[in-house]
Amino acid sequence: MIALDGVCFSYDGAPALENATCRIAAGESVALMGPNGCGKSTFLRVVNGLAHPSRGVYRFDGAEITKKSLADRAFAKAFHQKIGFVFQNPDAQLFCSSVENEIAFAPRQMGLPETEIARRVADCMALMQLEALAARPPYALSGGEKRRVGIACVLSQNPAVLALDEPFNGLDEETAALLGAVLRQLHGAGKTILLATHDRQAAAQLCRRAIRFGADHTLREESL
Amino acid sequence: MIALDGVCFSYDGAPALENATCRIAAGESVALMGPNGCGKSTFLRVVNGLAHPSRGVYRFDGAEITKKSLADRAFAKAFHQKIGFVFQNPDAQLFCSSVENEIAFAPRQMGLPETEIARRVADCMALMQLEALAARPPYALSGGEKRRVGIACVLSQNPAVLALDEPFNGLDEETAALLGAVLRQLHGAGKTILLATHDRQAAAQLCRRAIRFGADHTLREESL
Amino acid sequence: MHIPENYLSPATCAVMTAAVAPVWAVSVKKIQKQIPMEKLPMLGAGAALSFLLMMFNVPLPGGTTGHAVGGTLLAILMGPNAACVSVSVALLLQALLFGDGGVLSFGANCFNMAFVLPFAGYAVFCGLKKLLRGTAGELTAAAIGSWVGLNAAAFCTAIEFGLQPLISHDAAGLALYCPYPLAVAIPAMMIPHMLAAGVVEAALTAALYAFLRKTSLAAPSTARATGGVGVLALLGVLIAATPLGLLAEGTAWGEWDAETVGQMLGYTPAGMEHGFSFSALMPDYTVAGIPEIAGYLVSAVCGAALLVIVFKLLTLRKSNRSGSL
Amino acid sequence: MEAPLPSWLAQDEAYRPRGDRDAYLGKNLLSLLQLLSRAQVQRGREGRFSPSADAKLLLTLTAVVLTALARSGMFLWLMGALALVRLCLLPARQLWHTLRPVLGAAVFTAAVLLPAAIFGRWLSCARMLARVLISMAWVSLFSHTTNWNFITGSLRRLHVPDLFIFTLDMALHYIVLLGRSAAQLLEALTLRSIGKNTEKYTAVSGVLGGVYVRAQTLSRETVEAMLCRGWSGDYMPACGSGRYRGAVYAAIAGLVALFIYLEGFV
Ligand SMILES: Nc1ncnc2c1ncn2[C@@H]1O[C@H](COP(=O)(O)OP(=O)(O)OP(=O)(O)O)[C@@H](O)[C@H]1O
Ligand SMILES: Nc1ncnc2c1ncn2[C@@H]1O[C@H](COP(=O)(O)OP(=O)(O)OP(=O)(O)O)[C@@H](O)[C@H]1O
Ligand SMILES: [Mg+2]
Ligand SMILES: [Mg+2]
Repeated sequence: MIALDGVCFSYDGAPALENATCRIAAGESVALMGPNGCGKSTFLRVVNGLAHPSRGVYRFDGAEITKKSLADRAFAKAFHQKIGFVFQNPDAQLFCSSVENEIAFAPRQMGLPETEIARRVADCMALMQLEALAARPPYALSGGEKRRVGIACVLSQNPAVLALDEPFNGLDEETAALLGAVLRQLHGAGKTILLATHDRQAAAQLCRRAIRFGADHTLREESL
Repeated sequence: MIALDGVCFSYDGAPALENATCRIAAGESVALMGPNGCGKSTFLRVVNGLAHPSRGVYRFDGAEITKKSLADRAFAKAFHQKIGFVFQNPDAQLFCSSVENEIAFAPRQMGLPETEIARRVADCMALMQLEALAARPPYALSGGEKRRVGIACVLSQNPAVLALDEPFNGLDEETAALLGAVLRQLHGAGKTILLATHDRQAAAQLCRRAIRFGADHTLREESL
Repeated sequence: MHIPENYLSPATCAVMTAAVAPVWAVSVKKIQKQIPMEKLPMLGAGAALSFLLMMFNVPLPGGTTGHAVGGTLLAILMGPNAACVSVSVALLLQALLFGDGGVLSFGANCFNMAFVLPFAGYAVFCGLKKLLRGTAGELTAAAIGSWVGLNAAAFCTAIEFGLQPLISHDAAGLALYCPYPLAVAIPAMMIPHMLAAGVVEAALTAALYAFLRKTSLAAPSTARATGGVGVLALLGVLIAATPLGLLAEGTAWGEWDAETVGQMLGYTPAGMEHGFSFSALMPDYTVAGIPEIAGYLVSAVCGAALLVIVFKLLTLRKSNRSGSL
Repeated sequence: MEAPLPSWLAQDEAYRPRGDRDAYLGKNLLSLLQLLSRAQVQRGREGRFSPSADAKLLLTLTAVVLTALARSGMFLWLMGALALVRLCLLPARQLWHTLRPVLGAAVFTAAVLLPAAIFGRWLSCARMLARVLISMAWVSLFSHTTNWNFITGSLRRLHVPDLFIFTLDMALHYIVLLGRSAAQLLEALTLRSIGKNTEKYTAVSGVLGGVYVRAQTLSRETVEAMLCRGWSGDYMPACGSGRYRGAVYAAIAGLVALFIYLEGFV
């Protein structure tokens, strides 16, 4: 499903990914681990088509993802629907005027009928325990609440691949356990999961396989 | 040192703290715990004089902290020097043009001699392993690197009270262990530590006492 | 230069809205063709910028406010079509959210500030840029362009105000809307705009443009090739046609003679003789056969409601208001 | 593995701030930031029985148009009375927020009209003032009792092009964003301004640059977040609910009928 071949990426000359080669099959659940600044977030940005490799090739479902291929709106829309991204900083991810609208954004862009949108919004709010916050503007929430909204609005899109950048950060214990259970169920239902995290325990519970990033921005396989 | 009496606070009518009463003595180390949205960050904002109670009184070292008392610039400066705040979202905390300047900001404000400033900057960068990033602009860092800079630039101010809002979030295991060690040493050196966290283990290692916030924004004591 | 509610007659508002509607349509079409998808949110950022600039406003004598708009800057950065949409949206926000500028006069405000201003400013900028070479030349062109743009908009506003006493007044010759004639409105609007607001706009435009150029964020405008003659011609025709439209609406043809104008300018104190009494405020109390009772009833309701409001506001003062941020 | 703390960090800080006045530029920068941080878009609060936003918008537009057209004092009084009655049903705090722009506009208009009034046109001036007050009150009532989420939806129902609605939504987003990042910066700055700043001008320019860079980053991230969630240039805003639309249309019809009657058209 996801295939990187010798991908390099650097921010203004500072390398963040070096010669990354890996394969992730559909339905797999993979942890991304490594010290701060090793390139996990950058890897997820490349996988989501937000950053494009300066060298090497990234293929998603066999189609190469480049700036040019994403300029085709229909293709870009289909690609982004298939892969959902929970940002490391939830503040950066939320832009609608209320939690409800935020969660409804993706299904609305997909052109679903209003009843289906309402159903998905209600389900996702229930999953992330957001019912009480439905009408609140996302910027006026506590850190953990923002994180929950960020996760809910990706779930409502029902993507085939979930790219989660440290999703447990800032969640209270109960919600973290809940999210773990949801992710396990999603994995059971055949979704592909990419989980960047520093929490070895959470990674081991959810994933069979880990990609470990070194401080030199290279990556190698590891089993958990 | 820190004394709250019946403090209430609400954001635009939505309560975030209800009738909070507590005492924290100098040299204590206290964990703030509770579910998302219970008011931990708000508590720390009140303690740092960023939010003022709508009802109740907050005293720091015997002096009442109100909008009016902080209008006295000399008093405000002394107060802010004594208490250092690591924000929940490190993005919101950093505003200088390089990591080095960011860390040097507080000692420079205090009018320390240049050699002392250089020493403090070097020490803090070593503590948080930031040497390699000294010249980088803080907004072009990874999430965990930003967090480390946020902590380092509060340490360089050498405050008597450290108010840390989920400081372990986003740190890799090694750095988290290092931060834990530093905090324990600081506690040993007589600093007061307020630690908001969801990590029961880290709280138990660092603190004797916890203040537990309920979902109804009230608080009660708990021993760890 | 936001025109508030009820300074312009409804007919004027309708004409101005009709004049600006095709501009919107054309702008939207062009934007969808010219601006790539991932740049579209910049329109919102432009609207936010313009909105913030317009918050810093000072009241001017002559019935309006003076402030920078930033329309020319937006036109230089994103093209005049995008600037038109951005400033229109900023004006809508102001009208609906802050009551700054009327809802009815929204069309007129857009005509002045979202159409005349960016297009005129952009045209001057483009013309001057060819003459003045180099970075300094470009900044000068931006400054002069924005000054001209703002003053062109202020001039349109002044004309719209000044025509009001001519085209709408009641049987007694009393103006129903803005009471100041052209001879008062034009200097009252133009002097502060030429000396103050225009200079602020020019300085802001040049400073921001220089900053953006330095950080190489000012991408060359996407709409360069398409502007030019057609837009200018449209502008000219619309400006020429607007007063005609106002006049052609029929009420004022007869009075459009030197005598009436002179009379208006002279401010013959015709209203004086009515004397000062409260009932004169609603002189046609019983028009169309409404019994006087109804009038008193309505007044009673108003009085009672006012009392409730004052009481509520007093309770507000007592309860503390410091809780929220 | 525990390295000892640096000696200065193990000691208490003996620091006494000296008196210090901020440089002119610094002060102005702070007040600018404060202004920006207050640029939060107010969000109207919907009552429990609030009708759908597009109907309310139409009602408000009708009221404003009729107020502008009315020549009979009676109709103006009526519109004023309706606005006052609605106003006094609001809770005190919301009432104050709603009234503030109206009072501001009244003072401004009165000042502008003063010369004309002195020249003997006080009657027409009074009438204009009344019109301004009444229509301002209606508009202010609308904006303070309508949730902004629903306004974009109602504009969509009124066939405003999506590009406008999108720009409006983005503008609201950016205003909040800019205000919030200014507020956060201000907080960070006050917390860490603990003494005399020797390099005021570099600090000031750094902070200004900081605001700019942050706004830039945040807007880039917004676009990325939208792209990731399936946005592809065409925008699908939310539609508001269709509650009580019939009742509001009836009210509109009633107003128009009253207008026709009072203005003597029948
Ligand atoms: N800027 C704001 N505007 C309005 N309400 C807010 C704002 N910030 C927080 N709140 C609300 O205040 C309450 C307390 O928030 P606070 O940030 O203190 O929670 P917290 O305990 O820090 O939670 P978390 O563990 O998620 O960080 C929550 O209900 C939250 O929704
Ligand atoms: N916007 C940026 N501009 C320049 N360099 C950046 C930027 N973002 C990240 N970097 C650099 O790229 C490298 C990889 O960053 P990345 O965010 O991918 O790390 P990460 O593995 O996600 O770390 P963390 O665990 O701290 O989140 C780091 O060295 C970082 O300093
Ligand atoms: Mg990361
Ligand atoms: Mg918090």
